[in-house]
Amino acid sequence: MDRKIYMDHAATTYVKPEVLDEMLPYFTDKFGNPSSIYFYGREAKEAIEMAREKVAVAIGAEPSGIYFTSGGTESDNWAIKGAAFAGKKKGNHIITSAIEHHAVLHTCQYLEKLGFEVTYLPVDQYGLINPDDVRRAITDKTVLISIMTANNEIGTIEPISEIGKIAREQGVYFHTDAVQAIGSMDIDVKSLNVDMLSLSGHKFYGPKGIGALYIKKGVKIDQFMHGGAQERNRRASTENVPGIIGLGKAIELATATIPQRREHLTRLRDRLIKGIMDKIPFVRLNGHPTERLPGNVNLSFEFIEGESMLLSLDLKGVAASSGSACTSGSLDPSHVLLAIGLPHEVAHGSLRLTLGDDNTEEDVDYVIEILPDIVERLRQMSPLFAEREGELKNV
Amino acid sequence: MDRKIYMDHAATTYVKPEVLDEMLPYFTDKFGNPSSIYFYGREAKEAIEMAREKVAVAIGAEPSGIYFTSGGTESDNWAIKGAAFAGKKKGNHIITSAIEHHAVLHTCQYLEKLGFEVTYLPVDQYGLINPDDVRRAITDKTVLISIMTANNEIGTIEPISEIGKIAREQGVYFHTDAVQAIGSMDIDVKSLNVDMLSLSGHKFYGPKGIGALYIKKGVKIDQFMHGGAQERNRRASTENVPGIIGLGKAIELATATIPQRREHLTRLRDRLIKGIMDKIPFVRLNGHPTERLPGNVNLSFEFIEGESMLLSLDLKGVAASSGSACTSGSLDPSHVLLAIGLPHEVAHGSLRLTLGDDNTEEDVDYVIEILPDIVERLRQMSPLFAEREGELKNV
Amino acid sequence: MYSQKVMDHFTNPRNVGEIPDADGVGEVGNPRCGDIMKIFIKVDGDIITDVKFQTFGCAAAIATSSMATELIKGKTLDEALAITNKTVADALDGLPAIKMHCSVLAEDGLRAAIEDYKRKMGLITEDEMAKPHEHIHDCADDEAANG
Ligand SMILES: Cc1ncc(COP(=O)(O)O)c(C=O)c1O
Ligand SMILES: Cc1ncc(COP(=O)(O)O)c(C=O)c1O
Ligand code: FES
Ligand code: FES
Repeated sequence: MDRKIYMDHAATTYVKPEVLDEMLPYFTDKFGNPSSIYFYGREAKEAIEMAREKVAVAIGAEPSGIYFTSGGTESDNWAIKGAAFAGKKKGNHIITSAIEHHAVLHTCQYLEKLGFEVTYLPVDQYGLINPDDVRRAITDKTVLISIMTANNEIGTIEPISEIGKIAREQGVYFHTDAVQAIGSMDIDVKSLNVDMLSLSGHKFYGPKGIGALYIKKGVKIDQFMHGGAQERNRRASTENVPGIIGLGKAIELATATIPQRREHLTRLRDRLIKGIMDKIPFVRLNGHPTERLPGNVNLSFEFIEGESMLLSLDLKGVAASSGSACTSGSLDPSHVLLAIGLPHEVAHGSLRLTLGDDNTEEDVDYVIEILPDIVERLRQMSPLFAEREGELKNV
Repeated sequence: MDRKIYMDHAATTYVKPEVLDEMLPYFTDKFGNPSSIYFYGREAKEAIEMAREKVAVAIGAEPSGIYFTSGGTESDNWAIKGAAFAGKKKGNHIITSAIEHHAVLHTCQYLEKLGFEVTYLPVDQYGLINPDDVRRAITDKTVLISIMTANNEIGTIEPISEIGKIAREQGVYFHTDAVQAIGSMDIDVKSLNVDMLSLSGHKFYGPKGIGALYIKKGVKIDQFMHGGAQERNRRASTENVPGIIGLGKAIELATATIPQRREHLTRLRDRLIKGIMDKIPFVRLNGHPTERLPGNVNLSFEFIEGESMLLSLDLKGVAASSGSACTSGSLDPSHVLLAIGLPHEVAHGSLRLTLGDDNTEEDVDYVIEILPDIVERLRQMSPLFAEREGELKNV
Repeated sequence: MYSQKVMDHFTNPRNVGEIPDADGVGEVGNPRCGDIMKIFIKVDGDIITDVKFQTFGCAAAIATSSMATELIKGKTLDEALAITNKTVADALDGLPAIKMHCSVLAEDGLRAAIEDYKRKMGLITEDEMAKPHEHIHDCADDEAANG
C-alpha cells in the first residue's frame, strides 16, 4: 500500500513550499533578535512587522492589534485568563459553550478552581449556540464571552456576528477562537464586533508553534507570558521570527483564495458525505448540514468504535480522526458529540475526515470505495450490531 | 563596510546547518500531528521522543521529566506560576534574586499583585548570590526558590549546587533558569538537586520559539498552558515538531562540545577584555573575573552612553548589546548592573559583547582596533568627560 | 529605526565642544537617566553668533543637539526661542516615538542657555525663568517610554 491520503487537515496541515521558502533565510542568515538595534535586529524587526500587517489585513484589524503567540492554545489561554484576571474588579463570570476546544474549556475549568464562575452554554443537535442564550446568561458580573467561530470536530459555524452584537450592546468583552475558520471563511473583526480572536498557523499551511491573538485597542487583559518587552510589552519571549514570517505568508495565501478553497472543499465534502451515506447503512452526519466548514465531514457509524476504523483506514493509507475515547486515551468520547446529543456508543463510532487543498476527487472516491468493507468487517465483530440484526430479523 | 561581526550570541544565535537539515522534513513531508495514531502521526511522535531523549541526556534527566515549551520565557513562567499556585496550601512565599531575567522577575512581580510574597536576594559586586542568604530567607511559607544558573548580562555563574543542597534539605522546590548556561557548562540536574530547569533553543544554535522545562518526577506544579492532552497532559498545544527536532539536535551538538567551546570562547573573551582595557582608560569589567560564562564580556565605559556605542559599532559592522536605558526604551538602565552597585550613569555606559562558536581572533582584534576611536569620539562630546578632564587639570 | 538625517548628525555632529567665554550656558538632564546636554552660546546684540554643545546620551540625543545648534546659529534670540522639540525632530525627518523625549532635551537646553544669557544681562530675574519640561526620561511617562 503506497497510496497516502491525508484527510486530517483540521488536526494539522503541512507547510506549503512558498511559506517554507520565505521562512528559511530567517533561520540562518537573517537570524537577528528583532529587539536589537543593529543591522541583524533591524532586518528581523522589519520582517515581523510586515508579517503583522499581513495577519491584520487577513482579519480586518489594525496591525497594532496583532500579538504573536506560540499557537491557538496560548492565544486562548491568554485571552481568557488575561480578561478574567484583569476584570476581577468588575466580576468573576465567564460565558462560553459546551463545545469549545479544550484550550478554552480546560482554561475555564482551571479558572473555576481559582474562584471564577463559568456558564457553559448548551448547543442544539447541530452544534449551534443560540444567541438568545448568550444574552440571557449575561449578568453584571460577566467579564467575558468566549464562543468559537467554527467547531473543530463537527465543523459547525457559530452565529458569532449576532453574539458579537449582543456582547457589544451589553459592554462585555467577546473572544472568538477562529483557529479552524481562518482560510475557510471571511472574517472581519470590526464588523463582527470581536474584541479578541485566536488563530494558529498550522491550520492553514503555516508552521506549528506559532499563532496570534488579536486584541482590540483599549481591551484590558493581563499579560500571560511575563518577561521581556517584546510585542509592545504585552507578550514576552524572543520572537519566533521564522515562525512569524511563515504565519504571515500562510495567512496571506490562505485568505487570498477563500472563494476557490470553499468551492473546491465543499464539492469534495458533499461528494464524500453522499458517497459514504449512499453506500453504508446506520450512518449519521454530525454537525450542521450547511452551516459547516467546507472541509469538514463528521459521521457516526453505529455499532462500531472509531479507533479501529482509524487503524483500518491507516492500513489503507488514509489518515483521519475520531471522537472516540479510545483514540484520545481519555475516558469519555468527544464532549462535542455528547453535547449535540449523541449517545455514548454512537459518539464512539465517529469518524472525522477533514479535507484540504491537496485532496482530489480520486482521494474522495478511494475513501468511498474502501470504507464499506472496513465498516462491514468491524460490524461483523460487534455484539451491538449482532443484537441489532437480531432485532431486525425479529420484526 | 562589508565586514559583519556578530558578538551578541547571548541575545540569540543562528541555527546551525546540521540543525536546520534535521528540521526540514518535518515542515513538509513528515508534518503529522504527533497525537494522531496514523502513519504521519507516528513518525512525528517518534521523532519528538528522540528529541526528548537528547534533551534529557544533555542535563542528566529522565526523558519523562522533559516538557517542550515555546522558549525560556514560557518555561520560567510555567515553573514559577505553576509552583506558586500549586503550593498555595503550603504558603505564598517565593525566593529569587535581584538579577534574574525579566521572565522570572516580571513573573514574580505579577504574583505579588496576586497576593504572593517574594524575596529578591541581593548580589555582591560580582553578581554572586550568597547561598547563606538563600538559607536565611526560607520560611515555612516558602514554596519555591528560583535562582539562575548563569546571568545573561554579566555572565556570572551562580553557586546553584550549594543552593540546590539547601533547598533539598529544607524541602523547598528549586528552579533554575539555565537558558544561558546550556552548552557553556556541564549541568546535571540530579547532582545539582534541581527540581525544575528552564532552557531555550535559540541560545545554543537551535531555533527560536522552542524551549523546555525539566520537571523532576513528583514535583507538583499547576499547568500553565491548558488545553489538549499533549506532553502527557501537562502542556497543551499541538507540538511544534520541527522546533522540537531542532532543539534536540542543537542541544546534542552543544553539549557534546562543551570543553572545546569553553576553551575557544574563554581564550577570545580574555583577549578581548585585556585588549580593550589596555587601550581605553576609565573602563571597568562587570561580573565576576573568573566565575563567568566563557563567551561573556561586559564592560562599562565611563562618561558615555551605550546606545551611541552600539550604533557606532553597528556602522563598523559589529553587533553588540548594552544595558543602557536608552537601548531598551525603558526608564532605568539594566537592573543587573544597578544590583551589582553601578551608579546609573556608569550602567548607561555598558557594552556587552558575547562571543560564539563562529567568532575568531581576528574578530576580537578588529573590535579592539575600532573601539578606542568610537569611545574617544563619544567622550569628546560628553559633558561628563569634559568635567572630569577639567577636574584632572585642576589637580 | 533612525532616519538618514539622524544618522548623519550622529556620525558628524555639528558644533560639538564648548565656548570658554560663552555669554550663556544651559545644562539640562540628569546622568541618572542617561542623558545630559550642555549648550554654550555667544550673543551679539540679539543675534546668536556662535553655539556649541556637549551631550551624554543616545544617538537621538546627540543628533537633536547637533540639529538644534544648526537651527539657531545666526538667529535672533526670539527666533531661537520659537524653536520647539518638534521643529528639531522634523528637521531630522522624524524620530522614533520612544526617542521623542530626547528632542525635548535639546529644546530645554536651548532655552536654558538663552535664559542664562538674559539673566546675566539683567534682562530677567530668577523668577521669570521658564520651567523646563518635566524631564520625561526620569519622570515616569510610560506612554513615551513604551511607545
Ligand atoms: C478550535 C481550536 N482551538 C484551538 C486549537 C489549539 O491550537 P494549537 O494546537 O495550535 O495550540 C485547535 C487545534 O488544535 C483548534 O482546533
Ligand atoms: C537567562 C534568560 N532567561 C530567559 C530568557 C528568555 O528566553 P526566550 O527569549 O527564549 O523566551 C533569556 C533570553 O532571552 C535569558 O537570557
Ligand atoms: S476499547 Fe480499548 S481504549 Fe476503548
Ligand atoms: S538619551 Fe536616553 S533615550 Fe535618548
